[in-house]
Amino acid sequence: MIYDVTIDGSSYRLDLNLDRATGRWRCLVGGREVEIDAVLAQPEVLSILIEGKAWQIRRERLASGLRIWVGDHSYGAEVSDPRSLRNRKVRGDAGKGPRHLVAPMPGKVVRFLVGENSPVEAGQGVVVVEAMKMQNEIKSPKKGTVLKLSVSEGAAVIAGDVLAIVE
Amino acid sequence: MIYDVTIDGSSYRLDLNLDRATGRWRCLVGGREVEIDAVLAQPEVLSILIEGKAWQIRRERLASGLRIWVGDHSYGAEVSDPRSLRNRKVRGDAGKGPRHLVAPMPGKVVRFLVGENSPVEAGQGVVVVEAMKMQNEIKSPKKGTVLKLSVSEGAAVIAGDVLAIVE
Amino acid sequence: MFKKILVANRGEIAVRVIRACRELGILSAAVYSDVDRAALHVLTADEAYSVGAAAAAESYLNIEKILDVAKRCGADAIHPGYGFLSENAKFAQACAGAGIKFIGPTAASMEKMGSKTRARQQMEKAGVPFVPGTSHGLESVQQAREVAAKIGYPVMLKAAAGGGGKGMRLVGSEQELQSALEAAQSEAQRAFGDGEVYLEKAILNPRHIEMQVLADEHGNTVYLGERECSIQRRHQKVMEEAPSPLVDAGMRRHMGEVAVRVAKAANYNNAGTVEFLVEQDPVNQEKSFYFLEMNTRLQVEHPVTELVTGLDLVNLQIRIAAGEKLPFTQEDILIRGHAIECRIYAEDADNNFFPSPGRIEMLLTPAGPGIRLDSGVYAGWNVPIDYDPLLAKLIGYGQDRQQAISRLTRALPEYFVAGIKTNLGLFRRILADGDFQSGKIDTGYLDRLLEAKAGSEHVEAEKSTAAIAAAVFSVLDSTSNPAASKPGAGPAESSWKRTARTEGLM
Amino acid sequence: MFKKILVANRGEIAVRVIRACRELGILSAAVYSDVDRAALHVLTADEAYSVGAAAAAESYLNIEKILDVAKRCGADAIHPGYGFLSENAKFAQACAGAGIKFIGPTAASMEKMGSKTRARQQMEKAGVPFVPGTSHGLESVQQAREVAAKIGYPVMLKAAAGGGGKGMRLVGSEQELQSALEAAQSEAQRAFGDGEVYLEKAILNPRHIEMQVLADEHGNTVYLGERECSIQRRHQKVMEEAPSPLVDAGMRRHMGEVAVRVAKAANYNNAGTVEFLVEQDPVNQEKSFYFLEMNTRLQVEHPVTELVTGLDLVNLQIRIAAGEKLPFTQEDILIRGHAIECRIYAEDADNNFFPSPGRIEMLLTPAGPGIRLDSGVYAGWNVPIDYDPLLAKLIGYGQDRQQAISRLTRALPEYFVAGIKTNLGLFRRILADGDFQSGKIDTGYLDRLLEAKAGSEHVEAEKSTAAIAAAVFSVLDSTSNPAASKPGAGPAESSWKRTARTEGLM
Repeated sequence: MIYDVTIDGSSYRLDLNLDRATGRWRCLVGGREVEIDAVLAQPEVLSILIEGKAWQIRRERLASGLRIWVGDHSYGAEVSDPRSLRNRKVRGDAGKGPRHLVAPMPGKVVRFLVGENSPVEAGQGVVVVEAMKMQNEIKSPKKGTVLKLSVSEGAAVIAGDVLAIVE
Repeated sequence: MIYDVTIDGSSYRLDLNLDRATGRWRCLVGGREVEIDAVLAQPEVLSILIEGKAWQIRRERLASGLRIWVGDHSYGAEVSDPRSLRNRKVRGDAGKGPRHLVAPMPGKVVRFLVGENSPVEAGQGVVVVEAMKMQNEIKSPKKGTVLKLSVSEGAAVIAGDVLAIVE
Repeated sequence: MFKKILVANRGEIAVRVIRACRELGILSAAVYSDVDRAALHVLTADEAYSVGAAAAAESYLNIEKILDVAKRCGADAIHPGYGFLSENAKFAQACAGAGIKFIGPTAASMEKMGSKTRARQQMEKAGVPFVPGTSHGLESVQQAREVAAKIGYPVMLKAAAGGGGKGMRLVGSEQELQSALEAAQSEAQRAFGDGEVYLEKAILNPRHIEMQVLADEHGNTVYLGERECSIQRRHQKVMEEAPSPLVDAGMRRHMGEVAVRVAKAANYNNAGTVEFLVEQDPVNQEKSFYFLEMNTRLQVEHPVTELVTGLDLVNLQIRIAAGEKLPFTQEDILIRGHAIECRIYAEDADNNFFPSPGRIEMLLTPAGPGIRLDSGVYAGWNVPIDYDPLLAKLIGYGQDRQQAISRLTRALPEYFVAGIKTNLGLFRRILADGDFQSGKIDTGYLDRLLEAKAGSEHVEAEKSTAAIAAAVFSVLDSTSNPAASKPGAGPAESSWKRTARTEGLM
Repeated sequence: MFKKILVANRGEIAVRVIRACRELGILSAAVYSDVDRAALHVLTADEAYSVGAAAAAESYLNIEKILDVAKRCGADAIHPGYGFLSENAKFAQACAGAGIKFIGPTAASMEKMGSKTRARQQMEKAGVPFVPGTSHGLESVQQAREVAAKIGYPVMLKAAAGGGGKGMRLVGSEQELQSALEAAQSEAQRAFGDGEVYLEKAILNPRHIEMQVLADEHGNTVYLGERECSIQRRHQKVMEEAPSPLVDAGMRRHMGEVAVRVAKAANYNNAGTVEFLVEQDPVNQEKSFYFLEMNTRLQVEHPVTELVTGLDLVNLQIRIAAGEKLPFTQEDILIRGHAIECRIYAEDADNNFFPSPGRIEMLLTPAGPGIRLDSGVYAGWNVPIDYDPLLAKLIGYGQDRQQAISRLTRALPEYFVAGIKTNLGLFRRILADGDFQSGKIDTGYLDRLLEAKAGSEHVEAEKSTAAIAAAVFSVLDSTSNPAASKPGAGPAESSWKRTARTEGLM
């Protein structure tokens, strides 16, 4: 079975098969055979031996996608099976077009630092959201103009709510 | 909803209702109203407040039945809803009739300490099972005669296997 | 001894206090707000009572409600933890009025130390060194100009009632002084309802070192050694250690004696901390320390002192409040080994340290030699947005500083929190940093480290391993009976796997 | 320093050694048998290699296979842990032959101490007190009778190669001597392949107290204080503490000096333990101690010594084996506080202590001040039937013995193991026992405690609480969306709930 895996932007093509009778794995990475053995220790915790090296791998599922933890390092991962019909998401090219400023966590909108139709620099604070006793400045991702403030001051927001649009 | 609960031999009749809209409980124990509040903290861990007292209760499911843990004490529990059609198990009256000696854990039968048709005292060792580097004597639950040795020396057994029958 | 202590706090410190009560055979009563019904401190206490809505002002800061619960449940003492009501003199007064022992100093001592200018006046009398400047609120721009000219720029304007960097301004020259003073005064007025601002010499990137003191109600006061707290971000401590790499035995004794003098000047009893700014002359390496303020409560970072002294500060707080004498004298206190604390926050260290509340989907915790974990959370707990983001404190102890560092470095990869972001990765970076390892830290250290580009720690071997693992997980997901007959194999299928399949992710 | 250490063991001690390696920056290689593929030590190590079938003789005791792995993976040292090959002189010899450093004493020292009679001969020469009796194997019943008559009954027959109570007989009078001697000899022959039996005065219910020593390869030997190990069942230690409630500073120094003499007599290096029997005269309270044997390896109970000395024994073992000098002298070693260890076994304390292997369905672990947990298991792990039943060690540290006891008493209810039985409940009973609390313990203590009827600890309030809880669980089970919108609510439905419903349990 072929898997195309992307780890923090690097692509790997794997041919991976498990013989369920013996528990043996067969693994080719980019066509090269790699000796592996793997068992699930806990539901999201894998013990994997790769040519003698022992790794304890943990998988985290977030709304934003999979993260694979190797010790205390984590990597964004995408796994796709080429036979699958599902198309991979095409990433928008950052920097062009209107951009949405979204709340990175639930909280309360304390105040806006710029008004509608004002010019902003890349990295300039646009809105302050309070959560966990901290005031957090949400900054503009680009130089441009604030097209719209989408919520009002004092409003409670949840993660992902659009706060403003910068063009 | 009425529940009949047995805890280590003591019986309790409870009338228990959860208002799912408000999360409020109503609880009568033996007809007396008891103020409780309960939430599940983890799948088998309950936080329950009973008239101010806070309890962290854990439930363990074993082949032999439910155990309810209150701190580091545990209690055997049976819960039945009287409307249920299922009959409760009738407990055999201990001490009478032939009794099965069963392996309390998986292991290897090392040797028998008495032969078939030999007399045994209550508490006398009948068979030795080795597990986890320890030799464990399985004792006769009653005075009587060994009717049958059900396995042979050297055999591997699993928990619950009948080792011998004492009449 | 007390029969029942109400713990007027939440999170890890409430759990810490409840454990201390249990070890003393004292019943503990927790309080909880609406979003904290299933919090760990509620699960751990002997009793638990609701005190209202999520907003702290309506629950954990509500003096009336908390005292009402204390009276109803028959508590004979209240432990305030840190934060919330712990430094509120009115609360201490109200407890006394209700005949309930407040575990901490008297309201009078708290008031003496509550205003920075009043504290400076006390220290002036007691002959304690503090940063040169005024000990009274500034009355005019003119007065500010005169003082600043005398002590020399840069100077710092500070709110008397201050804390957390509010009402604080660094002034580099006389031109900036007037507008800075006006801004500081109005910010202080808004934040604390008190516009009093004073001026002191600015010490740039000093070390922040504090001295733990303990005083019983019979006139005995001792110091338990210092803590180095220079690793801060936005005036918030991130990592603390004991002893300080800078402080030798002579300096420790000197600072300790000054701290005891400070405590005595305030008629202090129970546990308290005297904070100092320390600067080291870059040329002759001479060290000077200045009184900064006194914290009239238990500190977040008290465990590092506990590990190097072998004492239990919360236990001692309770015994002191019950009228016991200190069970030791200054000579009995011995610092052995080294301890470092990491404050584990629910925040996204890779994204502006934004807070990261939410449900903890999975939790693996470190253990073993030299590792202590004081945690306030568990797997399945939903970290609320309403309170500060401290999840737990991971403390490493070793025979010396190097061993404490290597034990934490060993323990960090054992620690795993899924579902929300934490700052765990930040500690790996600090512990591996050369300046940190050689003890070259000051209050500007962490900002400098964060500005520096993080080295790419993502080695190729780990990335290809992650790729293989991601695919292996997929293979096992698609097996109805994963790794069947394998030892340690997980349960059949988790609910999110079903969901994932439905959503076409597999 | 070594680059890679092979850890020739499993379970908690393998994890302990792997952690020590990581803290020293040394790579660790684990070995595992077929049933241990998913064991915690495999999950923790840097590398892992299969060594064969479950039976220890085919894997963990197989010298050839283990040396083969060590050579293949390029390990330059082997740590044997305790048990398995740790006291096997042939293995130590084979390591030396292969050019791989064995972390422990030399084969020659092990052999000197491996036979109890040979050890007694050494001790005789070194002037070390040991229990009166023979230092050579008994040659005839006649000889046994003469010696026994001289030292007085009761006497103890012991196998020279003995351990674990095998080949051991208590003889109360001359009439019993001949048959006991014959039985002991044949049992020793069967168990150890060596029928040599010697005779010594029987000390009934003595205390078992041992002294930790450390010796480097440069002639420096120190003692690190004693451990009290009198709480035993079937000659197996259950609970240990440091220091011993019986031993004062003078006795500690005396025993320590004797232990150092023992170690020097055996040209000992690395960590070792000298075991003593201690008896106290019931009339004049005078204490006598006798050399019993020397354990030429790390002990299970080493953490209690680590906690009271602040040292890391495994770290020091590795550094000594690498040729380093001891980084301290006897005068630097300081005992502070008190530590008690509970050995958590997979056994059914309510049912004859039968072993209880199987899958751990859920695991909650204790933490917080003064608590150390050295564990070899995790939730989901299937404890195999093939090895000893030690799951973990829970160690409590306190300022004094009373605080260590109260911290363990506090921690035990935080510890929860579902799916298999453990002896956790036994420790609650011991810690609450008056004799234990006042330090009145000897090797007969635990049997006496277990014979006494356990008080009914099941109070009525707990039973009715359990009843309500059981019903609440049932209500929540029957909800497709349990406690919806409640904070901290668990996931929708676990697989066993589905199963339970199918089976009509709800």
